[in-house]
Amino acid sequence: MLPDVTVTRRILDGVGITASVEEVAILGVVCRVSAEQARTALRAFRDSDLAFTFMVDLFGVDTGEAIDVVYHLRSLARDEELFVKAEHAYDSALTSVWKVFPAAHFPERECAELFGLKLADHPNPQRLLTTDGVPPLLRKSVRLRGPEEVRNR
Amino acid sequence: MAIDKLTGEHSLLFIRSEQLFDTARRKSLWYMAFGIACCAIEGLMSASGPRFDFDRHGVFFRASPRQADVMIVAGTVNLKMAETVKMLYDQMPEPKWVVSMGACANTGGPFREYPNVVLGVDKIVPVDVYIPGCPPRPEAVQYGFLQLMEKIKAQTEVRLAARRDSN
Amino acid sequence: MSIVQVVVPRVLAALGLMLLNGVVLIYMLRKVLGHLHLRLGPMENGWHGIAQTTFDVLKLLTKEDPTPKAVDKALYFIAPAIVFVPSLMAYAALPFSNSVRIVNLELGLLFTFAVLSLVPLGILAAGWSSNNKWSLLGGMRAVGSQISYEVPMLLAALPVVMMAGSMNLGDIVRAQQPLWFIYNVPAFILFFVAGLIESGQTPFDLAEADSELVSGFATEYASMKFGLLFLSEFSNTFIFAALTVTLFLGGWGIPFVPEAIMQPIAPLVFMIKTYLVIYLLMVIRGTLPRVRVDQLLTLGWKFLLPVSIAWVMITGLVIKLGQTVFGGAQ
Amino acid sequence: MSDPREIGRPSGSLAAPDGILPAGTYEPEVLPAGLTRAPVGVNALATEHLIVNMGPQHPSTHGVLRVLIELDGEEVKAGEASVGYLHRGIEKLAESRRYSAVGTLMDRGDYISGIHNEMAFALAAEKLIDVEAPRRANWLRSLMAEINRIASHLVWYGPMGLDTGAMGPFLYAMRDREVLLDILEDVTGQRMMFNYVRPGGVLADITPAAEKKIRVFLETFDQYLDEHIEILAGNEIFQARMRGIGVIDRERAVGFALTGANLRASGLSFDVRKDRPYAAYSELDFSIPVAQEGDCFARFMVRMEEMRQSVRMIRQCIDGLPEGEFTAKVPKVLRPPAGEAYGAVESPRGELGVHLISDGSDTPYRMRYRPPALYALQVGESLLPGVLLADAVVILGSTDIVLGEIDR
Repeated sequence: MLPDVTVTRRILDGVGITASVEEVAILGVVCRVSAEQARTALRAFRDSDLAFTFMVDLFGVDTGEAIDVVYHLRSLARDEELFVKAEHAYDSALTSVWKVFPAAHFPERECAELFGLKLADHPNPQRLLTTDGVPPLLRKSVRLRGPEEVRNR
Repeated sequence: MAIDKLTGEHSLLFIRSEQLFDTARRKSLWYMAFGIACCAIEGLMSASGPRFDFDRHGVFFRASPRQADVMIVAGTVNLKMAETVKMLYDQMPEPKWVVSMGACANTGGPFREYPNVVLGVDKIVPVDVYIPGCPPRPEAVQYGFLQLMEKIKAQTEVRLAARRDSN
Repeated sequence: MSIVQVVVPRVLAALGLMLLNGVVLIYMLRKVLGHLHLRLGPMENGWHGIAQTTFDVLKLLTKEDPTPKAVDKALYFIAPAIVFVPSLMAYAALPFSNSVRIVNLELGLLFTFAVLSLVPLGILAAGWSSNNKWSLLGGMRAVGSQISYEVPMLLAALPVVMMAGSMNLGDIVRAQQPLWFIYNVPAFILFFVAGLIESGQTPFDLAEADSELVSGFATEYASMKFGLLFLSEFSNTFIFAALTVTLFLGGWGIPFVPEAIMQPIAPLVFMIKTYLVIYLLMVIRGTLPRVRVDQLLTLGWKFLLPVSIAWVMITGLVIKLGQTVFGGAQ
Repeated sequence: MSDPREIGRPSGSLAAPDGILPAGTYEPEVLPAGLTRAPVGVNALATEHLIVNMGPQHPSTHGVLRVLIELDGEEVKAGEASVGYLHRGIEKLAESRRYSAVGTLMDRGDYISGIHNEMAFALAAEKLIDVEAPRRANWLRSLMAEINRIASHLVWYGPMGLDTGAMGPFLYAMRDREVLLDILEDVTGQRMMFNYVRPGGVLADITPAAEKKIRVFLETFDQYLDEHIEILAGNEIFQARMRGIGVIDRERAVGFALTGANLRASGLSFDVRKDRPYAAYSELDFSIPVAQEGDCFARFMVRMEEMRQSVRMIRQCIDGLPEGEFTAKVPKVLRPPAGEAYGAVESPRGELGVHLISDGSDTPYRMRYRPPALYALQVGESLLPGVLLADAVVILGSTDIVLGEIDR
């Protein structure tokens, strides 16, 4: 289930990325890279011996200071899972990884739209779920409708 | 003037013929096959299935809005969908009715706090029958249709009352 | 004066028959499909829902008739008529019995085919003028399948003409006494398949494929214009079934029953047979999936056309051989 | 041509071999999305492409999917899916709901298979609060999940028939589905939105009436299932419509992160129930149907075979249901310690995961709902160029998408 932490770190070292790789309780192995290096790291993971060829999911998390984009990778050959987190500043660009993982196409659009990021290098950098003018809904700063507004609809 | 009295809006001839046509209308309510969310499974699919079989009442589906009499709004309407709902309503020929099915279509339901969700479909199109439930059972939808039929039937009384008022 | 006296009642009779047929057939379709699908079909309006279609027609009559902004107005208005009138005309030559018919045409079969081939013209007009892409696709499909199947259908009917030695539908029926032409099984199958496609029945109802083209060519039509399209579709079904009965199932006749007994009940026998064929069509409609458009065309051009030509030759050969060998004075 | 009834069978040569991994990675030069519009100012000889708008109101888009399709005659040149007509913020709303109330939102995500959605959330929450559901609860979960799986597959099977133009299967499927919904209603109290699987266990025990109904169902359904397969898969026209259409090879399946029956129809046998056992699946005896073809027909047969396996599991569950509590002792208001957890179940549409992030309060900090159908839709979209319009409908139908889940 869990990939070897040292092997994972060695793969990143191989492409010249120094990143923190640690085993988090409950979740598994989490690797933190910077936003610029995310694509290189993902490509390295995919082409490595660990063969993380399957991107289970891609989503964002608003941590309060920045947007963490989480790539959830799986190696079908070795049955291992890895989480790669890339920290993006608010309103910065999310570099597309669809060439590495074609599955990232829709989730990236969704993530960029709902967290207010810009899409870079994406074949179809449009909104996916909402119409123009809707604020980035999943950011913590966007509030839900209050009880008053709902009651006096 | 005389003609107007004979065939105008308050004439008995008009009211009685409309009564006949209202009978036809309420006995042949074709709904538009237009499901949005969960309610569509109950209100459109299960309802046309063998157990509930709305076809018994002459309630039948048409794929094109041009041939439909009733629009069942079955599900949450959000900002992106709202435009389509309005367009489909406009494409239906008169007389037409709207059944708002389920909590989401009535008020926004469990998703009412989300800013992207429209607080009830009645903000977009006029609604004739509201069916509560999340999702309403097919029986509830059937009851909603019976209520709609009652509502169409009651039109004659309304017209007769208007005739009395005008006299 | 006299021509009016002759023509008007006959046209009215055909119209009445067609409307009645349409109403009954729609009710029947809903009932048959309902029971086939473990349901009941219309039940509440009238005894077992028997008034259902009447209500439907009444409602359609009083619906608003919107004209979408971008349609080609002239064609949009005339298209339902172009569809409706040929299927009304096709009733003309149908022999309900030895004497009950609208006109006795020597080339009845040819006339029916010729008139029916006008229907797709109306469908194309409807599809084109609606200015709706689904309608256009539906109209195109209708014409495409029509062109592919007109010829095989005619060719499939030719063996019957050769066996009966006439194109008069009445003569064809009389020639089937005592043996129905259905013994010419390949011709029957070819005719039936081509006819299914001609009348746009399910597995071949590509022109108004519900799941692909919304309602096909009828998408933009509302109220009674839609009603006309709907009615003529059922009328075409009836005509196809009636042709099948006339050509292959002995028309109004029952084997070995003399003409004198048949005379009063012949129209009834004809109608019962026709409705049985329609019932078969409806069962097919409720069961089978739809073919794809390329499969339809392949079937038409690569299979039905050559086979029907071959079968015309074989039938002709057999008839000729029979005449030569037995020296029949046929 | 192999016998249609053999495809997807777990026995024989079609069973998943060990070397199941794709040879290379799927790395397209251009994503097959986005419309390459026909040149404007067309000359009279060039044909103009027709861009049709399939949906959001279209009989066969399975909800409110909108697909822009560029047609050259009947041939699809490009297709672009446009989703979001049902986006209603389940992920955002979960951040304001207590842990016990998120299940109601999850139900409405993939509305056809509520039990699975709840279970994914409950598994993630249980990992966070470090509670194990009792054995009986696990068995009940598996039982309900499999009943729900059949109900869900039937909702896919019926419209699959409608997509190809056959009306009958839809209504026959609805007949069987009503029986299943009766069982689910008896146990959970609702026909669709169950809120039955809670963190720590399940809401209620199975009732004697439901047990009786399940046994009646088990007696009849095997035969009905054979009929269901026969009426579509045994039909020449249906086979001609499905075979060789929409072939997803393994590389593409992995590249697009396909899961569930879609993945297994392409020859890869990943199944969360086997590979990451949850609930009672480690104790149940079942096999994973795998097909090698990867076309629409393989997907059809794999799903039909899955139903048969589900029937097997239901039989085992109802016979071997262990005694004991049906829920663990969990506090009314859950306050998991700060942390992250990922719980996944094999929903009828594939791997349905919930990534839960807690900050120690009584509501989740962030809940991510992994929608398997979103990934399936991407594959469906990538298969559109080059097929006929009628095939496009079939391809989208065969990937079994549910828009409530795609849009959330």
